Amino acid sequence: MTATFDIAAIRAEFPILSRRVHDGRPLVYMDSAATTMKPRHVLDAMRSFDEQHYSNVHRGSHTLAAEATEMFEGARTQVAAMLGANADEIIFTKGTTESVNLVAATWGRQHVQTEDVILVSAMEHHANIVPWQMVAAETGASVRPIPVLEDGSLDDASARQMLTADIRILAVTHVSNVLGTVNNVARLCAMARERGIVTFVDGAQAVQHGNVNVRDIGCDFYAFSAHKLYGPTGVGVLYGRREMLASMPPYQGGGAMIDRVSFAGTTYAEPPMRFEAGTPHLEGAIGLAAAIEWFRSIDCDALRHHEAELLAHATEELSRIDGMRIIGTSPNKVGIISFVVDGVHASDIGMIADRMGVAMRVGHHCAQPLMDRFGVSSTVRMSFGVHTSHDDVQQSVHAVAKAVEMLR
Amino acid sequence: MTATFDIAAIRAEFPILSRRVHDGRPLVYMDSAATTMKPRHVLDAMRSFDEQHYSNVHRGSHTLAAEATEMFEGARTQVAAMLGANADEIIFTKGTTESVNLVAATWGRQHVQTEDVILVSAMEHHANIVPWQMVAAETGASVRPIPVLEDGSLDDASARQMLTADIRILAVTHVSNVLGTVNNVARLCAMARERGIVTFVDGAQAVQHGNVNVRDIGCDFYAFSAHKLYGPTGVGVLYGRREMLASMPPYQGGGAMIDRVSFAGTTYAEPPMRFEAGTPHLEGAIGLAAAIEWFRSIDCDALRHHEAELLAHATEELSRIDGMRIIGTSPNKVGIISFVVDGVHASDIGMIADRMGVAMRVGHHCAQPLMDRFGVSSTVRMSFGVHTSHDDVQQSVHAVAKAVEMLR
Amino acid sequence: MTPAMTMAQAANDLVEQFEFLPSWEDRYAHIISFGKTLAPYPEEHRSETYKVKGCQSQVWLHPSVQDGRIHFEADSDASIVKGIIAMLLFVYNDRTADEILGMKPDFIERIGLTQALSANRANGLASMLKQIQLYALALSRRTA
Amino acid sequence: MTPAMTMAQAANDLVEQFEFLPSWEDRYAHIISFGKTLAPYPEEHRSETYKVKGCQSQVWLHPSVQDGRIHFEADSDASIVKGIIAMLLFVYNDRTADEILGMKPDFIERIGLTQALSANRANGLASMLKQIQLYALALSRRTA
Ligand SMILES: Cc1ncc(COP(=O)(O)O)c(C=O)c1O
Ligand SMILES: Cc1ncc(COP(=O)(O)O)c(C=O)c1O
Repeated sequence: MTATFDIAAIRAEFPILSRRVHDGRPLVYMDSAATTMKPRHVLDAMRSFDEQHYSNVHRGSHTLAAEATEMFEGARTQVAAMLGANADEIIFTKGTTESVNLVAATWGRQHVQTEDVILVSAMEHHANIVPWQMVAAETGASVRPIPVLEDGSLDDASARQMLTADIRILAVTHVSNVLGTVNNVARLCAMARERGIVTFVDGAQAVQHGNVNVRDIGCDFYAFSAHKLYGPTGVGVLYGRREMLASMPPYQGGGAMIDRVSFAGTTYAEPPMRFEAGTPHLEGAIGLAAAIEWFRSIDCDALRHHEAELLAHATEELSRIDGMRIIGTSPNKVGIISFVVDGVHASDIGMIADRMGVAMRVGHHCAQPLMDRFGVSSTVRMSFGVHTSHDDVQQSVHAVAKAVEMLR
Repeated sequence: MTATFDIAAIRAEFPILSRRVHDGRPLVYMDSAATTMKPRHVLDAMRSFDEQHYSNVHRGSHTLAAEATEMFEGARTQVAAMLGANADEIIFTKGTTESVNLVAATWGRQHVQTEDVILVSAMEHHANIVPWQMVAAETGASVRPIPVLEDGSLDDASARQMLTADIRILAVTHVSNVLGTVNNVARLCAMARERGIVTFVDGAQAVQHGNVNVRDIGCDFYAFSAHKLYGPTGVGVLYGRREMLASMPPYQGGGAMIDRVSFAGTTYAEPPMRFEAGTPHLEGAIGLAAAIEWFRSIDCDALRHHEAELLAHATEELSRIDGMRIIGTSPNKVGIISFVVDGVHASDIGMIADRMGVAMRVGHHCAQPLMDRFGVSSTVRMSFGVHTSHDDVQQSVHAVAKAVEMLR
Repeated sequence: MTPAMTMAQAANDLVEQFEFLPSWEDRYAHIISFGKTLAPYPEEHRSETYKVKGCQSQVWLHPSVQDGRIHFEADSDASIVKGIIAMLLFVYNDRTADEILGMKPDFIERIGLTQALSANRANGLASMLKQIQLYALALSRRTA
Repeated sequence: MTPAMTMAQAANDLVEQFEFLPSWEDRYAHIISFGKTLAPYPEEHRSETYKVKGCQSQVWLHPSVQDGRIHFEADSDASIVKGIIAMLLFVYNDRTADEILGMKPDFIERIGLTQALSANRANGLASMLKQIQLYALALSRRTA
């Protein structure tokens, strides 16, 4: 694995791309924003862990327990290195959703008070809205969204105005899962920090598009899911700045997160263990580490360049379709294209494209407030992965055009 | 896979049993109570899911999304069938620990009040203590343990006395992870029900030893982890009686658990979805379904018989060692043996046994109150899996004897 | 209004219609055109009450009893889904509750619908069928 | 008290001692007997403050400075772990902070300790070494 970008070679690493769907058509997978496929390197790493080194971790006195612990903690170090953080600032969670919930239920319930405002954006995924609404409902705070401009970029002027002293935390997405917009989270976090506001960045859609460094961003918390970075489901990450984690109460109670348990009183372990109750998702952490290792072997600049080309290609071709409305045309966006077509239901396009072998996602993409903002109930979403080729784009656009033709 | 019990054939299904440790010694894995190894059937099922049908689930309009959804919901049906429950009573969690936390944080925070008592037992795993202590700390309730008798069985007389009107919930383990004791949870739940007390049963150590039926037990909640039933880590189950789940508020917020999200107000989905925020652990659910399928192919009576023989064999041989004290000698116990040896530290035994290829666990086993009860700080624990042979027992006992000899 | 064909006949008829359409494009076009045969859906029934849950697009299904037979009106904002519900009603509409509950819906597979529209959770075929059967069950209980 | 050997010499000496012990039983026995050479641990230091975290058994390590050198007293309730800490002290005891911080602990691997005692997280070897280095670091800062 050397740092190159050879699309044919990359495709060959994904067993599922050999999958055929209707009438033997090869799968055109354009749904990487929902979840990414696993390269053989990741599948093999998990399998070999299970076949050679599997055991429960921590406090084990036998060889496999030591090996598994070393691999598991090695995965934590790997994640820390990827994010530019320290290993003890990395908490393994179930995924981005749990990462947000963890912060909302611990830091949030500890610090958010009546009259406080939790500032999010109008382009958030439900995962970065609902947990804050829950803590707001409990504490009497409110959740307020920064508006989104017509081209799908964040309204910076409003953001600046809205970052006032009654804001307790700014929770904003790094990249929108619908619009593809890349937010300037470093600038937002700097503004927030100046005003003493804590920051949470949802990186679920950011990590698979290149380098992320939490020190450069300057956030207090950062979250992502392994299954959107070519790793397995059921495991994700919460980065928390050391000082933040140190002062937070535990989230879930159970084994591994304790110092000492008795019916007279229980004391808790230091971070990150304090936040990892129970047997962790071991294969998940190993798989994530393998995914990071694999992803880092890809030339990041070349990938970004390739993705920009695909995006331009797809945008141009789709725009030729009569009645096409692309939602999200920010100059700074990743390979995600949401669209609707006048007079044609998104679900019809999705079904006909599927029949032609093209897998796109249709729906509200867990971003109903954003759908409301753009006056639609759902969109078709085409999203690229590292394995996406120009031929994939061609076939997808063709499928959309054909669907529109059949449906009008 | 037909229902038989052929130990050699079973062993051949576990790739990790070919693993060799120090000086090429074959691994003798006696730590199945910590986590179980995965048979090839489970590994293959997960791999083929990843290579053939992988996709994110729910609301997907393409073929893979439909296949993955069908397999994921099929896994839920499989779990329900195994427990004698309905599919909509099955919630996928991260594991037993999260299952307890979910109930404590939703039902618990909704119903537990000052002066209330949460009744547990003195043999609980920390996972079934700490979440209750956390809800007690918040509400002003207290957590009270039913005592354990000298032989490691639950003090039934005390249990009967303690089940009074101020008890809000009885949370008790089905099988002790230290003592091996099988509690008569059906009787306890019947007593609780008569007094209108809600019941939670921790089944983490029960499911791998034979049939469990939640209707026969008559509990309101039942929890277990896939990784102790020959399935993967990061996934577990919470069974909740339909009426209980229907009235419970959500736990974590995010995608999939909502009905409709807006900044004006959010409404939630019905159970089980209400309790499954975010992308679920898909490979985990598929792996668990495969594990259940595989486990059910084993003749359950034959397994129980085999396990009882191993237990008798090991107990008899260990007892010959001078200074041996087995903790947990209830007549009704599974294949778990905890012990200490006079004048020899448990950790020393564990290390020397490891050097001889025998993997046992040493420590407090996340049951410090139970350690306190028996006046020890840790024990050596030997626990059997479906693949455990009399030869494994022989080698383990030999390793313990040798360790004691070297250490005295 | 009693239908001219029995349910079985209607189902067979449907299967035959599709047998003559070898290409998937023609089959999909036929499904879509089926949707266009639906009578206009009464606006007063376009409410949450009559929405079928579990479909990606919006589907409304309104039952009424006429001479002991269940009459359904239906609509969807998506063309293929509207076609599917129309095909279901082609077989299920204006039948007695007993007929509906006694019908094995294997014609769906015989049409090749489940394969053709593989993402059946998304198009909500199962949900629509279940809703038709639930209404039939409720109405049969009411009359029983 | 200045040790007779340099740290490097002590480490080499240790490696040599183990080279003559080909069977694992002998090596373990040697480790255990090492533990018996430790001076009795002062009861007043048997407190939480001096406990080394991250070991399965209890390990106490108490530092003091004598003539610019760091003197450690140590104990464990488990024999093998006690042997390990004794071996570490054989190399590390009564050294200056600079010596301690400058020492590459590769002798542990040369002894074959990491393999022999593979479950090194459980026996806390890494934690003990880290604690020794932390004390040295703290004391070197105090004198600087
Ligand atoms: C009795 C019991 N309860 C709960 C647990 C916690 O399970 P998990 O770590 O999978 O959440 C365990 C396993 O360690 C256990 O043995
Ligand atoms: C921007 C964003 N945030 C959060 C999530 C939730 O991630 P998960 O479902 O893995 O918890 C997603 C993925 O769906 C997402 O795209």
